[in-house]
Amino acid sequence: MESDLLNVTLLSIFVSGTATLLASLLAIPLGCFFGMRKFRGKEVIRTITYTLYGFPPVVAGLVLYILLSNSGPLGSLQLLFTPTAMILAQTLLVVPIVIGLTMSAVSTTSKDYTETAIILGADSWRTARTVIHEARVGIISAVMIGFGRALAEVGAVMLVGGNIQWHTRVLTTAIVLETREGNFGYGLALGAILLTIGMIFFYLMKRYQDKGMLT
Amino acid sequence: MESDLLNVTLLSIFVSGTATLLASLLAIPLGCFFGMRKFRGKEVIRTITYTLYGFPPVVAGLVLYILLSNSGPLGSLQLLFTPTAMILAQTLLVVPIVIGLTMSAVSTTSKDYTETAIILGADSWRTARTVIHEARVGIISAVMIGFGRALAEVGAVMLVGGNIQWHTRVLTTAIVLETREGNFGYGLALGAILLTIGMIFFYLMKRYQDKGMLT
Amino acid sequence: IANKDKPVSVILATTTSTQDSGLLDYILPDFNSKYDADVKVIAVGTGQALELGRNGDADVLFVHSPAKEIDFVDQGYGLYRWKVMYNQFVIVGPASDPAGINGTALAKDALGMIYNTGSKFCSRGDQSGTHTAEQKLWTSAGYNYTGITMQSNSSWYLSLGQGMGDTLLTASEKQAYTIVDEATWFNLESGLDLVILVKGDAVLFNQYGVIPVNGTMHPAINEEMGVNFANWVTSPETQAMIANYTLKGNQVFTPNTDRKP
Amino acid sequence: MNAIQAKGISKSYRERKVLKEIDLEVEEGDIFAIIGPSGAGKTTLLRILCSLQPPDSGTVAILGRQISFKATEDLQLRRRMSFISQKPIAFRNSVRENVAYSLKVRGVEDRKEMVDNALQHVGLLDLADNLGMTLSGGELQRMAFARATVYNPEVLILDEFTAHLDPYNIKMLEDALISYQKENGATILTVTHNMFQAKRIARTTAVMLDGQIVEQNDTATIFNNPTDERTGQFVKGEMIF
Amino acid sequence: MNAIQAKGISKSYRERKVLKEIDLEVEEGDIFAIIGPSGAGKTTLLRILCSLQPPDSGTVAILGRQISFKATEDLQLRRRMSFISQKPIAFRNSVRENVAYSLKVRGVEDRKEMVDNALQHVGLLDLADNLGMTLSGGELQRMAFARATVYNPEVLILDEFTAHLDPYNIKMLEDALISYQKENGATILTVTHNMFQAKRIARTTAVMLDGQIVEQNDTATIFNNPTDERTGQFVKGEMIF
Ligand SMILES: Nc1ncnc2c1ncn2[C@@H]1O[C@H](COP(=O)(O)OP(=O)(O)OP(=O)(O)O)[C@@H](O)[C@H]1O
Ligand SMILES: Nc1ncnc2c1ncn2[C@@H]1O[C@H](COP(=O)(O)OP(=O)(O)OP(=O)(O)O)[C@@H](O)[C@H]1O
Ligand SMILES: [Mg+2]
Ligand SMILES: [Mg+2]
Repeated sequence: MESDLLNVTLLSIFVSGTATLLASLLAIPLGCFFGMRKFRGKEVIRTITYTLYGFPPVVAGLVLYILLSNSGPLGSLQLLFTPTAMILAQTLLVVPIVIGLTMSAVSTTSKDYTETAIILGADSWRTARTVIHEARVGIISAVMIGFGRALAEVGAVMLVGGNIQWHTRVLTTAIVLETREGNFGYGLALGAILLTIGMIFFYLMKRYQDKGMLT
Repeated sequence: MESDLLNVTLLSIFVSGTATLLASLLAIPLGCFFGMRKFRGKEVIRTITYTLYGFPPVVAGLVLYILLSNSGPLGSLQLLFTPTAMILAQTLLVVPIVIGLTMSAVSTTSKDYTETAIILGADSWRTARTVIHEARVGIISAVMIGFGRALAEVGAVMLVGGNIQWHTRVLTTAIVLETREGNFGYGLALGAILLTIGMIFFYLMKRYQDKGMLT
Repeated sequence: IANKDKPVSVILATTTSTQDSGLLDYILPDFNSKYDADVKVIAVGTGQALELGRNGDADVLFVHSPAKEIDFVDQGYGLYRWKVMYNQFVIVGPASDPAGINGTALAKDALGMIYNTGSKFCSRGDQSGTHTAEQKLWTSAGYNYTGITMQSNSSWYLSLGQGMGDTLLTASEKQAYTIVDEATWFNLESGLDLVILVKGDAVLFNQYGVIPVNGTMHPAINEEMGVNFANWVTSPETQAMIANYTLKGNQVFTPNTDRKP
Repeated sequence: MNAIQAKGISKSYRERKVLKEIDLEVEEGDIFAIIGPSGAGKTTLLRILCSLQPPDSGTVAILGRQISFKATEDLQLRRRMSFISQKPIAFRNSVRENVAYSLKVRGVEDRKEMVDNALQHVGLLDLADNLGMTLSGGELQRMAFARATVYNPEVLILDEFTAHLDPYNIKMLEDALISYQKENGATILTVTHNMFQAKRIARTTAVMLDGQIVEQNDTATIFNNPTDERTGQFVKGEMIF
Repeated sequence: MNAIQAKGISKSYRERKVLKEIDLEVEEGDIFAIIGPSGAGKTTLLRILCSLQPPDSGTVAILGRQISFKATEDLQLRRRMSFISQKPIAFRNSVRENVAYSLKVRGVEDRKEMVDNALQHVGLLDLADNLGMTLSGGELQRMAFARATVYNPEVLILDEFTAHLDPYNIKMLEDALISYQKENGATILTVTHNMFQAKRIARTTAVMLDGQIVEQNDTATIFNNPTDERTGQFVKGEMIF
């Protein structure tokens, strides 16, 4: 049982961590781009992003299940009921959150920073880095919220992961299982582990948030 | 079945809407307070808030279940398996999100606004209103994200609501039910309704966000 | 883990009751070692399990909804369906027993008394094996089941759309009657404020079946292992293991395979 | 009675003493200028006098009442004074609403006329419906002046209130300030780096160097017969102007 | 060749024409001042010349090359010029890193000495390790000057670059500007509301009123013999200074 618990905990961290990382790599640049530029269709993108905040994990899971199922278009990849599928599902859920929050962090960061960077000769890339630097408190919050969402999420990973012991069981699906079996106490204990992971992650990110890192 | 669907949809809107409203009434003032003041323990509050982003709905539901159960301390209130319990559960989940995001919206809103309000003779209450006004884009985003989270949430309402047909069944719990029955298509259709609600809500909030409303 | 060839992975789609009762944890190690396999258990609703089979995402099904299982095989998705075991449904309710069903021999009579007294009743309401059995009982007692569920203002009949454990908890909180399989009952009994009131009626038997998924439906299906599983679970040795499995001192499942030797 | 009375004000950032035991007394009804080079600590001192930040040590009394440096407790006192920051900012509202803010906050109902009047005085009536954030640097300073004076504060504290203005507009604001003082008998404390301005408007002038007030006297005396050697050096800088 | 050549620049906000068909030519190596009252459109014009915002119509060529008003395309050109905004801002970094930024962006490796040198010239070496955001108003302007000149731009555009400074520091920056121009042969375009400053440093002066350049000439001529009536009126404002 103990090695099982360790396994489940590590898989939770791995899946949600990887999903948050992937989502951040994709969403932070996009969010900066959307936040910094004015272009037609920007409002549409904002609308979609915000709407997707309310994307129910179960539905995300269903969509992904249909895609990854052996009778679905991506069935040949054989990803269903693997951690990879779970990572994909959580990435899907975290991306809009990180895009949206990065967008608002960047667009409320005073335009003056962008202009100063441009005037001092920064190219687009460096300008973006500078704006990210100035908006970093907001962006890091975005990543934290994204990780929280990934870690707490259960509907999608249950569907595409299958909650298979030793393979795809994570803390949240284990909590569901324990609750179903009436082991409320054990369920709560797993919940406490989950919150502890969140807290450690938060603590690390906060240290990062407080010190400067790029320019 | 149609009247059933209408029932489920309206209950979803009612439960998540009320929860978001309650959470906002509680969390926006708190978030402003925490964001505007410097005090000891502020970092602790931030840590807790961020950690609670990753509070799994199942655990929230479980905690509330244990409290509201007939054998729990609040059993005499007879709230278990009622929409009220579901509203409570979602409020619990939305409050930290709205507090946290309001805090960061307010604390990244330039301190200059606070100081200008104070200098011009605003009392604490008016100063807060002014800062909220200036930070409204961020605060409204917080409310939108909170509503999205409430609407998409399933673990907690399933536990404390019980997914009772005609009484406590909402869109997300209906989706889970359909999925378990293998009715994937119907589940997706319900998901689409859910997203549409989110989109309409977002649209209304955005209009509010774009125009000034308080000072 | 020893550094031998990777065991063959087999996906078993089953209902939550087999997993939650602990039966699978008890019997599966034997299969894994005999066939050098790694059975991955996906515990879901019966409907979802059958759908996983249809989509070619599971190699073998182990569920308890006989009519739907037979359809599944008739439509060509499954090779065949063998009975594996059964357990009993029982009607449980509050010790105060407001409908006075305690000791009633026939389940349909008990339902009639519940209906007539307007006592609270919790239904799984999720088209699961248990729910299907319940619907049949209402019909056999002479009621129009759809009529019952479509009363939106009904406050006695509660259709939950939840798993067995959750339904039991709800019934306990609401002091309502419900129908439950013995496995789940033995597992959760101690935390509940309910007692068994009706048992032993033959219509309350809960039949589990095994279906290897038809490999021609989809290339990814491991038909051979599915067949192995069906053979193994219906073999005399495994049947004996099932009979030996107890939960808190009670035998839970009774093996009764119809496989022709 | 002194309208502003500060005693032993000190403030350090890290190791550096930015204000060193400053004593300051401004008589009621005076127009008092503080001049001094960039970084002397002028803005820091004004912010402390306005209760925007607490000093490390020292006390401040405005209109005879000690301030607590807690925003809520000083409310009544704050409502009798005003401050124009070196970098004024506009709320995300129209110019008119920005100026009306201080009246609204005090529950004044008939604001329209007072606001228009104040905007007229600083030549901004034409732009009253523009967003405050779109104002040019000089326009913003003029708006800040209107916003700070519209509610007739008894003590008015100004930090380089004409830095972004041209001669024509400087004259307009200086005239407005002087007549405001006359009409209301208000006390004015202004920081300026423009020594001609101090000469034109101030009755008393103090010279601040490196966190200390090194000399204080009638404006004429300061400029013509500085007694402190460092003042003399600094006032010489005037020549290049 | 003209270092700055603008033709027919117009810009409106809503109905209001803020810039009306402005033509401007600044010779290479000139120190050119634009003076004019608050709200005349000076800042708007400079921002357009720097490609920070596009005009409604008109063209701008810097150092003989047309600018596109798209940040990415104008990169090479932008790297040869610099701009000090009317409200400079500091990145959330030390003063030293703020000044080093423009060098870093250009891939210059040995920055330390150049940065320290630039800070020395504006009297900020002592504060090099402070956070840029904690600088006083005048210190920030000096930092902005150091940051804008450290990479030796060929065209330097300044918007009221000494507004928050005292005579001593004004002289320091003006001297630094003049010697910078001499050493680098750079072209300087400066907006100032301080007509004495235009007199002191500019070879050519243009007067801008209400979105138009009404007169442009040798600085001496502008101040002594204004030909345009409105210029005369505005230049009279000098008297109150
Ligand atoms: N938060 C801070 N941390 C460190 N140093 C600070 C901080 N705030 C102000 N200072 C320093 O304190 C000194 C005084 O600042 P202050 O703004 O009072 O100057 P000032 O006299 O108003 O100058 P100016 O005329 O340039 O506006 C400056 O050197 C400034 O760099
Ligand atoms: N976004 C905008 N919307 C509306 N009006 C604007 C906007 N930006 C600038 N203006 C107006 O355009 C006019 C010119 O502004 P600009 O900043 O160019 O003036 P300026 O000559 O630099 O004045 P100052 O000396 O006060 O800095 C001002 O009256 C200003 O209010
Ligand atoms: Mg200052
Ligand atoms: Mg300007």
